[in-house]
Amino acid sequence: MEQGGGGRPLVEVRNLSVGFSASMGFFKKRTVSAIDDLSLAAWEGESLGVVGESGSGKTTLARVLVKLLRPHSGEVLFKGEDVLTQTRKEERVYRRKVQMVFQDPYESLNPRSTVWDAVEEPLLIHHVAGDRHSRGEMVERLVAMVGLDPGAVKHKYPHQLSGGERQRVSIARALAVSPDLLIADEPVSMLDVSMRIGILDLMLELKRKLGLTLIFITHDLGVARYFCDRIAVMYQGKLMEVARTEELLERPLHPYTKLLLDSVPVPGGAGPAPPEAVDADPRPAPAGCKFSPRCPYARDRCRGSAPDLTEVSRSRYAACYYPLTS
Amino acid sequence: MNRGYVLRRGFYAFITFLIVLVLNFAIPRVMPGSPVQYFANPRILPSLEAKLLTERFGLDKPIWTQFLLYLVGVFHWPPDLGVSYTFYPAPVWTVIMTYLPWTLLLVGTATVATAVIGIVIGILIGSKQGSKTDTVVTSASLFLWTMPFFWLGTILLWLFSIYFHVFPAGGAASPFLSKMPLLDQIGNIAEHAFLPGLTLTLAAFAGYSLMMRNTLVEELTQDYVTVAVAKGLSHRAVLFKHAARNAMLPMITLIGLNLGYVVSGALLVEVVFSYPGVGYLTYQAVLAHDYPLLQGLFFVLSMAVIIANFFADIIYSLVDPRVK
Amino acid sequence: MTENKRVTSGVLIIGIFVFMAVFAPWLTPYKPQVVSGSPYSPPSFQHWMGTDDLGYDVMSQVIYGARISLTVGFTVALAATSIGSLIGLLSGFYRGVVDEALMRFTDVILVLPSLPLAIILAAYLGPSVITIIEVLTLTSWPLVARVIRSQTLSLRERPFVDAARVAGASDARIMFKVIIPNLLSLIAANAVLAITGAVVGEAGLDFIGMGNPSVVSWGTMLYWSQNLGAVLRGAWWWILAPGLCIAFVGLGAVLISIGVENIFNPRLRGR
Amino acid sequence: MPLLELKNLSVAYRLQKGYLMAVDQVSMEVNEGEVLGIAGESGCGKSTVALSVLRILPKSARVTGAVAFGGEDVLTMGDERVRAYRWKHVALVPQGSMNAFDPVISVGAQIVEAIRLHESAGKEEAWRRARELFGLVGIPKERVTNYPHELSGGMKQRAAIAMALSLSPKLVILDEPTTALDVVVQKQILSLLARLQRELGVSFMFITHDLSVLAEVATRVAVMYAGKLVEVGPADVMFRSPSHPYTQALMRAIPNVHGDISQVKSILGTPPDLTSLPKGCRFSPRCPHSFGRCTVEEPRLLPSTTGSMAACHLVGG
Repeated sequence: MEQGGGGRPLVEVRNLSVGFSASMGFFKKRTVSAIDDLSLAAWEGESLGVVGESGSGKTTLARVLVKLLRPHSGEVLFKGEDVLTQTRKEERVYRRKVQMVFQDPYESLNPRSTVWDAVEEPLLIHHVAGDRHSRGEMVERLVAMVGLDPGAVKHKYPHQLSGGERQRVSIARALAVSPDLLIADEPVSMLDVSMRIGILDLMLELKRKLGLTLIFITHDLGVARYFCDRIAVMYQGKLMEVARTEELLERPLHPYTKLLLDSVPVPGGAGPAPPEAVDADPRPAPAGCKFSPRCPYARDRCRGSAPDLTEVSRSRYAACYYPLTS
Repeated sequence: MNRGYVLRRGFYAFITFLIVLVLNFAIPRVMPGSPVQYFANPRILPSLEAKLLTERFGLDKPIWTQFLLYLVGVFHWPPDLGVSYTFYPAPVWTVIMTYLPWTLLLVGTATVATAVIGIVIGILIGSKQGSKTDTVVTSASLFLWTMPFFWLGTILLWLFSIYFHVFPAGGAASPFLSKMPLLDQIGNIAEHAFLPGLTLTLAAFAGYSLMMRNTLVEELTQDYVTVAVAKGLSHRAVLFKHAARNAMLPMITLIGLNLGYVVSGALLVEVVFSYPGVGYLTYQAVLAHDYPLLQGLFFVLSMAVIIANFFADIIYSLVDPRVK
Repeated sequence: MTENKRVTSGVLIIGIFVFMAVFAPWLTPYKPQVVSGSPYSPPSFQHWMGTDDLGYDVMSQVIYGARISLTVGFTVALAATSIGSLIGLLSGFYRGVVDEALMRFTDVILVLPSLPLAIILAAYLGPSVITIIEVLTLTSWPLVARVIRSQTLSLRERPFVDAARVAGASDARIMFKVIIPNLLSLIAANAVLAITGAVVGEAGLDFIGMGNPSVVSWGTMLYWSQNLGAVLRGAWWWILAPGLCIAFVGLGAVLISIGVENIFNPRLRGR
Repeated sequence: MPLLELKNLSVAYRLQKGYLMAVDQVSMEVNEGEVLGIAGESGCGKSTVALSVLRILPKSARVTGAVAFGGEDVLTMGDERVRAYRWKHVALVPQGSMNAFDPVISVGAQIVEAIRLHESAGKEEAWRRARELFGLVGIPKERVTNYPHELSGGMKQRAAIAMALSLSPKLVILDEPTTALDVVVQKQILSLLARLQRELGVSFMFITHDLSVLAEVATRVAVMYAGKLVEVGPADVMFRSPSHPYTQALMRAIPNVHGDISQVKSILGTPPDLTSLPKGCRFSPRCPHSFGRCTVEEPRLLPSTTGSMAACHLVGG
């Protein structure tokens, strides 16, 4: 699908659906859909932001892309080739090409592995830099590349490092096997404010240097703005809007994007608060737009059927019958 | 109470029951030697009884037929678990049932006493974590916990019955029990059960108190405890109304799971005190190589534990609103 | 007590008993099963721990008895921990049907009263040390399996396991290079704790006559003292010595395992 | 007279060897009807300040200085008095209010518990008030009998606020009340707090690591760094023209959705280890303006030219 990118799509999902089965008492199971018929592409060399609240399915999407989770239906294409029907051998290659940085730096490094072990592990698994000596050099180079002093940290364990340092180690580890695609799942949300921009800057710099494509999962529109060329907004497993970052932030088309933007605290006091005291009802009308129960502009049509993602104006996509055009 | 949860637990209990059923059937048949050899009473005419047994259990028939006959026997009322040779010709079931009440009395009181004492001591040391009391009581509990309980029983027996003559040295009641007034009857039974019960309690309370202590220490760091203190509740109220109440929940499951151990402990303690429960019976069965009786004992005791565990699960679902 | 002090005192206690078992012939004043005094003599200079009904020296029996008790204790602990850890690891890692099947089975053995089960098995297999080892192993691995499974379940949900998977690690690598290193202290703690259970269990089986009564062990000493009415004759020394040894070995093991990992940690006992 | 006044408050935690100064000589006040925001990174001592106001610090803490509420010294109150003071005068919405409620008791019963502990209200009266409080914070009244796990994250947060308001206290301490929430729910909670403050005249002490949240609700803002108060002043001053280099750096470290982001810059280095603090100004190793005096002498809190108080050698001479 086009969705306003440029060049070739590096990775693409088509009609992706993912469900989890939730136990509903004895023997009864119910499928809760986490991603519902989603199509999205990341273009080579871009950084694509996926923004949404908890429960929007953004992390599920990331987990499908790194094959931690199998979708129920749909396709995942990497450089035009199907990812879901890979042989073991193809999967090994894929695992080199697609890497991920996780949200919680305190949990995503094995507490029993030193920095050295952590960075070396992917090299060992993928038989990169065969002999010990060249592997050692490579580990040192990677650790230095993410702004850490190899001599000082390589024999340290994660608990001896700060959150920011750990996240740098995770990045070094992800980049060890020179991937094409790096997926970052809220990489700075657990860090102190003063550390965040440092990590984002590092990732942007590495992206430029190494020609990476980035998919950046976040709930923070400000961070997405700082980091992303394009933003896809998700709500309850559906894409609501996809557009270039500045366009999306300046002139949101989808009421949900607008709600997100209005919710960002601004100095000097509150703009009109979003409808108070309505915690989102997790179960909207089964057929209608998922956002309709909370949407101030919803009409009967919205509750009756769900709109598809369509091109509203040039390279701007929204899934809404009544986009905010004016 | 959550119906789904109870049903699921009931289902698990049923599966456990089935496995016990199969185990009980399989053990004599997979062991070296023929089952007839085990089940026939060597004191009775072996050839005659062997013939009867072979007929009753179909021991010369295919394994499935044997299993079917076995099931028919078990689901019969009273269950047909074979004939004991120690008490020939009494059926195993009848023999066990005359001894079982004493064990239930012992295990029941010991379980309640262990839980109560364990939880109280757990709260005492858990709320004073790191203090001298904590260190001393914890160490003492650990030492009691690692003692062989039957040995502890022997020591208590020697001390209180032989040396000081405070308690009777054996049995479950005086021979003249039926001639006593009711109150004296109860007193007499309690007097006989006291030392074995004390032994079981001393040997087992530490498991609970140490678990309770650590659960409580963890609960005391939770946010809701901070809020309870901030609300102005006294130390006691915070401890008993909130922290201890939460810490007690895992105890229920633990008490259920531990029943198997308590029953095992009771068996040996009964031997020490010549207490006429199933433990004493087991001991006699072992000495006499009474295999049918041993099988029956294993079966009945397993059933009792499975049922008790199921009740522990139900109680848990009643007291914890979060049970799914 | 701090963790280190606990481990040190535990190791010291166990060490003394191991020393006793290994050097028994040099440490004992008499042969354990040779008449060396008059029957039922109380502790004296000749017999520090008195003599039994036949006039055998109790202290010599206690020292020799350590051999059987510790052999059974260590063997059972090793076997039960290995089986339990492996089953717990597989069950927790693969979840689903594998887990359900393994755990149902584990729960059955866990819930069943272990002694009656051990007794019927031992009754069929005949009294011997090997039987006791087999029977105790069979009844003690499930507890280890539960604890290890519960910890594996929570470990495999931790992001670093996902991170290893994304890095391309295979199931085997994740289990043995990522998860096991994080379980080592727990496995060690359980192995040591299993010694306590096994030593007490061995004594219990001996006591009820499931062992070989002609072999000298702490359990058979208690068996004979019970059967020959040591209590009624006031021969407290004959009863006291073997029991205290069992209790101290158990205490030593518990101290080590608490020091290594908090085995009373409520989080490990969840269902 | 300010409602709450902290004077040279210091809190030290006993460690295996020596002490850790979590809060070091902090003085600040909360006036009636205002929202004081306290911002800082993890480990800066902001939560410790909150706990010491209610005197619910762990036993290993050693407190010096003074905490005065309505002129009365909180630190020297007797046991009875301090229990009566808690919640009646100062209530708390704890960090991670997801766990603020006892999981096995219904939310309403926990509110009733607070009411009946301090006031001679009957059972029915207390329940009626609990339902009213639910209405006040925007939760359907019938959910008062729910257990905590039956409420969503946003609802639990509202219920925690309802419980804090149950005795109409003068001051409510909010410790990271929106951190675990999604932006939309966060916004709802923030506007709820603004409304409550307006309608009830209650004062808030709002503790957060996210300065941008304070922009919306705080009337005054205090910034802490490594146990020290580095700057405090009216919110508009703090957000428009912060004086302390740390406050400035914090402001620049947050990318916003509108306006200029070319100024967004990271702060170098990491906060110091409280057991081995740098000499002089604690921020000096990370400060772009640091000069000789900064590494020798600890700056005092002095009035700045913009109208705040700042602890920096570049401010106020």
